[in-house]
This record gives sequence, C-alpha cells and structure tokens, in this order.
Amino acid sequence: MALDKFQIAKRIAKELKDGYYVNLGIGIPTLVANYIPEGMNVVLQSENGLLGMGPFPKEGMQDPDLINAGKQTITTLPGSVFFDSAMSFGMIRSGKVNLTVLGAMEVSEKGDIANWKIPGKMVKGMGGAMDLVASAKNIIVAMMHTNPKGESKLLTQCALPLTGVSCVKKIVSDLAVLDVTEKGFKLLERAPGVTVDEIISKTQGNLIVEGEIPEMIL
Amino acid sequence: MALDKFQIAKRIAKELKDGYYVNLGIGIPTLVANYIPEGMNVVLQSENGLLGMGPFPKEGMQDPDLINAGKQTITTLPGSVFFDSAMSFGMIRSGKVNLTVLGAMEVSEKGDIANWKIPGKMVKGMGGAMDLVASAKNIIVAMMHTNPKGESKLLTQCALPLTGVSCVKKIVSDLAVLDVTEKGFKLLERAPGVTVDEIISKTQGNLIVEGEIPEMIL
Amino acid sequence: MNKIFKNAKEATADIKEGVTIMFGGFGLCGIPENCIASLVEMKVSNLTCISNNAGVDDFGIGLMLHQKQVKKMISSYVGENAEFERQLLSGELEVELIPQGTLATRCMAAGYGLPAIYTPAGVGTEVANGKEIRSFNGKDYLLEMAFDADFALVKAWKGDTLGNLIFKGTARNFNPLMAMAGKITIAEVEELLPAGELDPNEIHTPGIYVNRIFKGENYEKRIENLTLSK
Amino acid sequence: MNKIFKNAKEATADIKEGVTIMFGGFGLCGIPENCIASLVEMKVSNLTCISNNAGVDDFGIGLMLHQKQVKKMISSYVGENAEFERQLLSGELEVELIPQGTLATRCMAAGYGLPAIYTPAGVGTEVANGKEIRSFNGKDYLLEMAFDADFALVKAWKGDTLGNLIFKGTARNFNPLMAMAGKITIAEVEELLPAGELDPNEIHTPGIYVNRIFKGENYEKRIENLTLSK
Repeated sequence: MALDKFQIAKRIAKELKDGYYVNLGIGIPTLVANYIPEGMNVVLQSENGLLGMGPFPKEGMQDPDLINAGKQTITTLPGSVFFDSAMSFGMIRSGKVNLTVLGAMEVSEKGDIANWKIPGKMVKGMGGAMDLVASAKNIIVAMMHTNPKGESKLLTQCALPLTGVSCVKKIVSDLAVLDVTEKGFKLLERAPGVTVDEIISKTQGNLIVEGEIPEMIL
Repeated sequence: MALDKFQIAKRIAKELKDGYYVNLGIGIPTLVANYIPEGMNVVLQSENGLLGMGPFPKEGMQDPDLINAGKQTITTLPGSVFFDSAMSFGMIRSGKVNLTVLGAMEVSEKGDIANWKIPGKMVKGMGGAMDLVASAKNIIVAMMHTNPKGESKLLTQCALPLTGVSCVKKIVSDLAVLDVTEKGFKLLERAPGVTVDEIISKTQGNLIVEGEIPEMIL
Repeated sequence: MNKIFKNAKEATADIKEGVTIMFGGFGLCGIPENCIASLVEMKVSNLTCISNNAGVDDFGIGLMLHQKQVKKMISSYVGENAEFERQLLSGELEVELIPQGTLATRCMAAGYGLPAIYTPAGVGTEVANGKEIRSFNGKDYLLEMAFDADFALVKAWKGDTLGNLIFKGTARNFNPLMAMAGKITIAEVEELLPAGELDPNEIHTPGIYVNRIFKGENYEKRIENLTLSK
Repeated sequence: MNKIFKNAKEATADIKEGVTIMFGGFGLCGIPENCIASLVEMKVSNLTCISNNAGVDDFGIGLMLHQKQVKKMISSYVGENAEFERQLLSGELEVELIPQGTLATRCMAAGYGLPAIYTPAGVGTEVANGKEIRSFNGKDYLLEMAFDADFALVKAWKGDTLGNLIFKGTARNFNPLMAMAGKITIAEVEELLPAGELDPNEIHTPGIYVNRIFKGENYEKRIENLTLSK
C-alpha cells in the first residue's frame, strides 16, 4: 500500500545521521522532525534565521518574534542561535547544511526539480527553494509518485519551470525510495505491498531496476 | 614657520563636521582626535572593528581585548559598537565613513597616493590603507611637504608604488592646505609666516595659485 | 547629529512618490509597522518596494497594496495576498521574484560596498534569463547586482540614540541587511535607550548605518500562522 | 556529534605538513594562543598561513616562524617581526600581501558560499597585477577569490558545547570570518558553557561553522602597544 505523508516523513528520517544540520521544507518535509531517532543530535535550520528549531509552542507560549520559514510559531532549544537572512543563506550556500528535504511537483531523471511555478496559475514565488537546491550537497525530495490524474511526476524531463538543475540526490515517494544516478532513477526500496511493476508503470523517466527490490522498513 | 605635527592635526580638525564618522590613520592623523571641537559629535571608526573609539586608558585600565588599528590600547565611549573586520570594511567601502585622514609618502597632482612601500626596503604591508583610499569619498592627507632631503612629496606623478589612484581630495602639509583639483594642487592656505614662493619652490607637481592666499587660522 | 525623530510621521515625511523602499521583515515578523502605517496615511504612491513578502490582505504591505501605492514589488514569496494577486493578474502591479538568499545577499552587498555577487541560486532556471553566468571551480553562478534603495525601513527590538540596533529572535531576518542598504535608513524600535545602555558586543546594526530612529507605538505583531503543540 | 576536545593538542592533532591554516586575530589581539602553542610543539611545517599579521618575534605566529614552520604567509601587515624580515629577504619565506578589507571579505565570501567578490581596493596598484578589473556604475573593481583553507583556528571569549561563539571587544576582528571559512574550524574559548547558556540573540558565530571546541588555558593576551593617557 502506498505510504501516507507521515510514513514518507518517517522513511526520510532514516536518512538522518548524528550531527547533521538539516533544512526541512514546508509540507511533508516539516513532518520529518517528528521522527528524529531518540538520542540522535540533529539540528534543524530554518532559513529565516534560526539554527536549533524546537517544537511548536504550547498554547499561550507563542512569540510573534519567533517563527519558522513556513511562518508557523515555533520554539527554541538549548543552544539555538538567531542570525540574519544573509548569514542563513551563507551557511546554506557554503554547504554547512548537511541535508535538505523538500517537496516537488516534478523531478527529472537528471535530478532537475520543479516546485515553484505552474504557468497560468498565480505565482507565489520561489522563496528560498532556488538557493537551497542550488547549494545543498544532499537533497532528498519528498513527493507523491503521481499527480491526482495518475500521471507520473518522475519524468525524463520536467515540463514545469525549473527550480534547479541536476541537484536532487534521492526521492522518497509514496511508492518507492529511489536514487538519482547518472543513468536515471535507481529503484532502491518499495513501499510495503507495492509491486515493482506498479512503480515501473508510474515512473515515466528512465527507471533502473536491478535485482530484488526490498520493501521499506518503516 | 612650518607647522609641527600637532598643528597639522589641529588644522585638519577644522574639516570635521557634526555627525561625521571618521577614520584616522596611524601617525599624525591619530592626533586629530585631540582637537575635535567641544560639543561636536564625531564618531571615530577603527578598522579593526570599533565605532566610537575613546581615549587611551588610564594606567591599570588597559584591556588587551580592546585596541585600535595601530594596536594601541584604547577605551570605548557610550554608544560604542564592536563588529568584525568584514563589516568594518563594509562600512568603509559603502561610503558610510564620512572622512578618512591618513599619511602619505607621496601624493600626485591627480590625487594618487603612495604610502605603503619603498622598493628595496622591507615591506610591511598595506594594512587597510588600500581599502580606505579606494572607498572613501573624502580623503585628507596629513603629510610633510618635503622629504628629509628637501625634495617635494607633492608630485606630478608618484615615483613610489601606489596605494590608490585619484582619491586624495585635500592635503594639509606643514606648509599649506591644498585641494586636489582636476588641474592639480590648488593652494588654499599658507602656514603662518610661510610665503607662497616657498610653497611654490617646494611643490613639484602642478600648483595653482589664484589671488591672495590667506594664512591658516589654527 | 540628531538621529532621533518623534514618530513615524516625522521620520518618513520626506518619502516621495516614485522612490524605492526596502522593508525589513519576514512574513509579518519584524515588519516596520509604524512606518508602513505612516506611508498608508501619506498615500504616497508609485513606489518600488523591496521586501521578502508583500504582507497579507489587511496587514503589512498589504495595506499599501489596497491603496494602489505600489508600482513594483520585488520579493521572494508573495503568496498570502488576494489583492496582490488581483493587481498582478490585471497588470496594475509589476512583480519581480528573486530567490530569498539572493535577495538577502544583494542587500548585504549594498551595505558592504560590494557592487555585485555571484550566487548559484537560479542557474538553469528562468531567474537566469538575461543574466551573466560564470563558472568558478566547475560550478555555475549568476551575477546579481547590489540593490540601490532610496529608503530602508526597519524594525528593531532595542535601539539607542546613536542608531545602534538589536533585533529579537527571528524578527531579525532581513532587517539588519536592509538597514545597511538604504541610502536613508529609518529604524523603528520597541525600546529607545540612551547611548551607552546597549552592550557594544551585542549590537547587530552599528548606528553608522542608521540615519533616523524613533520609538514605535502600538505594535500589533500579528501572527500569520499560529501553530501550537498539544 | 561531540565537538568538545580536551585541549589544543587533541584538537589540532590531525594538522599535517603542507596544509593551509587561517589564524584569527589582529596584531596579538584575539589570537588562538593555545592552538599556536600546539603547532609550535608539533613542529608541523611547510604551512601556508592566512592571518592579518604575523605576530611578533617571540609571540603569536612569530613562534612558528622561528621554527621555520611557515612556507607562505598571506597577510595585510607584517611589520613587527625581525625574523620574518630575515626569512623574507633570504627567500626562505613566501609572502603575499593583501589589503585588509580584501582579506576579511575573502574569508566572509568563503563562509557565505560566494566564490568571489569585487572590491575597489588595490585598483591601479600592483595588487591588481594579473587580476580581472571590471567596472560597475563607472567605478573599477578587482575580482578577488574566496579563500580555501584546510583549517581555521579561532579564539573566542565564550563558547558552548554546540560550538556557538561570542567574541569580546576588538578581539572579534577576523575570528568570526575565519570561523566560517575553514574546512575544519577549531575554536578555543576562555569559557566553555553547556548549550543553552548563551543568549541565542547574542551569538556571533553559529555552531554550524565550528567543528571542534575546547577551553583554552593560560592566556597571556600580550599587549603589543600599551598606550596610556595621563
């Protein structure tokens, strides 16, 4: 069965390592914070100027001067730091953020990503997404494998305007975990109960299937 | 009679205006701080990271973590700020420092300045001088009109390696106050008792003398 | 050298039609509420506004949009504003969208006297259209120019009479960067203190970058997206 | 993710011959005394050192020069050091002199992921030799590259177990810039505190830029130029 958004987040959390500084995008990526393994030191960076993002505040404890990049009220943790937006993107561009997780509308087999604009629809802006994808060494995309019409979002080439080129390293979709390699999407794991055939049929870009593909362990 | 270094500093202090942020170089320029008119708000910038430089400390009050660009122990004033060297030169380059006063070995009639290197002698380095002269809108040079051999230091063209080009706006020497104009050095004032003829004879670069040249008022 | 103004009205009195203004803040966090209110009251129009966001319909820069005071908006994300969308689609409003880090760094460049920067953000996308691309160590970068703004309006937590500023929490965001980048920088602060009351080690924006300062009033500090844990 | 080291010896143990090292400090103010002492004891040589100054004969980087550990010195001002002068004139030591603001900004560029900067410093001088000159708005600038240093050794006043740093007075100088620019950054601090003890608004260098931290010992903090008023 396809994963729900919480399971996608949970699977992505398995990619975390002790000592990682991580930037989580809006949507499913934000949920990854809930699955950081106990005892593992992971510091969350919020690109509006905070390192060490804590949980949402309890009722009455919210501070309008303390929000995350999704404009949600949040809290700090012991060792948190505030800084301005230039330093924030400075640490992103200089590769100090170890992992970036973000959503996507389309990803190409070359690792191009489109997630900011749909021609003909109101454009909200790219926010920090273009900086993040152009800078991060390690980008995981959290996404649905297909759009609501059932069309693949893993493509030979993105149809939508790009956010960045050749940058996505790994995809965790509701159906599969895939690496983006020089030759295309390499299937690593299947969602529990999802067949390789289903993944093949729902992947429009070049898909590499080698050997037995294990089920994800969540 | 030619001015001594204290008198040169005193004359330069007359160029200060209320609200000025000023960077004073090592040597005679440092002395200008002693002649800031009472009641005038002038904030001294030290390029090693301080705005609002106070006087030298009293014996026993020195702090090794508090020095100026000449590595002298100093003090702060109410409203002082510390910052890093990048921001320090940021405010210099962006023209926020209203006046820069520095010494020179040679100045050309085009406003070029040489003050960091004598070929064949040990080179100590330019420190912040090249940044200052390339950035400041308003540069006054404090210097002796001639070298110990009696040769003019106000030249058609600098012989020594340059620190910056077309940047000096005004010179206060031991003999005269001069503007650097498009046509050369324009004589504005004479040191008390110094004749125009003496200034002419000791100025190798093009000197413009128009009308009566008043004596400096110190 | 008096930098102290009585209120927003006095501090912004010379902001004229057609100028370019930077606004600190991210979302509604750390925005110069008093200065915006004054501009709304002045009805000064034809403005080019540089701000990460464009406020919401009834707060922040949204209030200026409603009065059609904005000719052009330069932002990274403008998605919370129906009137904005209407004006954009009808062609009444020009919009230039810029990656957030590029926006921040172009402000910093202006304040640091750097005429331009090279950033990888936007390479291979429509943001790169018409821009110079240059490779350093095998990676491509876009040349992006430092901003040139007539005014910067920023909001700080504490300030002193020399214009030194300290920001609080994530309300810092673009404020110190824009404070450095305005030809004239106007700071509104929650607390205005005599010089000497701020620790010189703790100041975020040195007063040399601030031309005018005043104590703001009646801060609403609206929360855009209240999110609580149970 | 333990960043805490016992002392300079442990923190610097993997610094090998031939690497490039940045040293924070201006003159003798804010220099990483403990790290330098460790390098002197290790006798690691053939180093390229990036530091605004080169110490004095018997303190700071001067101690390393005496042991001929330095192959190349990249500085803005090196005038207080007789042994330095001897090695330079004899050709034992390479020296690259860089304007101070350029030095600072090239460090910042590295920490901010900017591959290069344009600065007006040095235009029309020998510093411009071989460098690209480009005009923006009628003014000429030199293209200067971001630094690339294997290690950055910095000295802070207070630090915490996550590597967050606060500097004191003008001992800040190049320290936060170099802290951002090292591939491996080692911070020595006068006071090492548990995470949470520093106010998040007051931290100068976020711990993300610091790989190792230790509490330094026996700070001499030598004053180079004691100047007193009467």
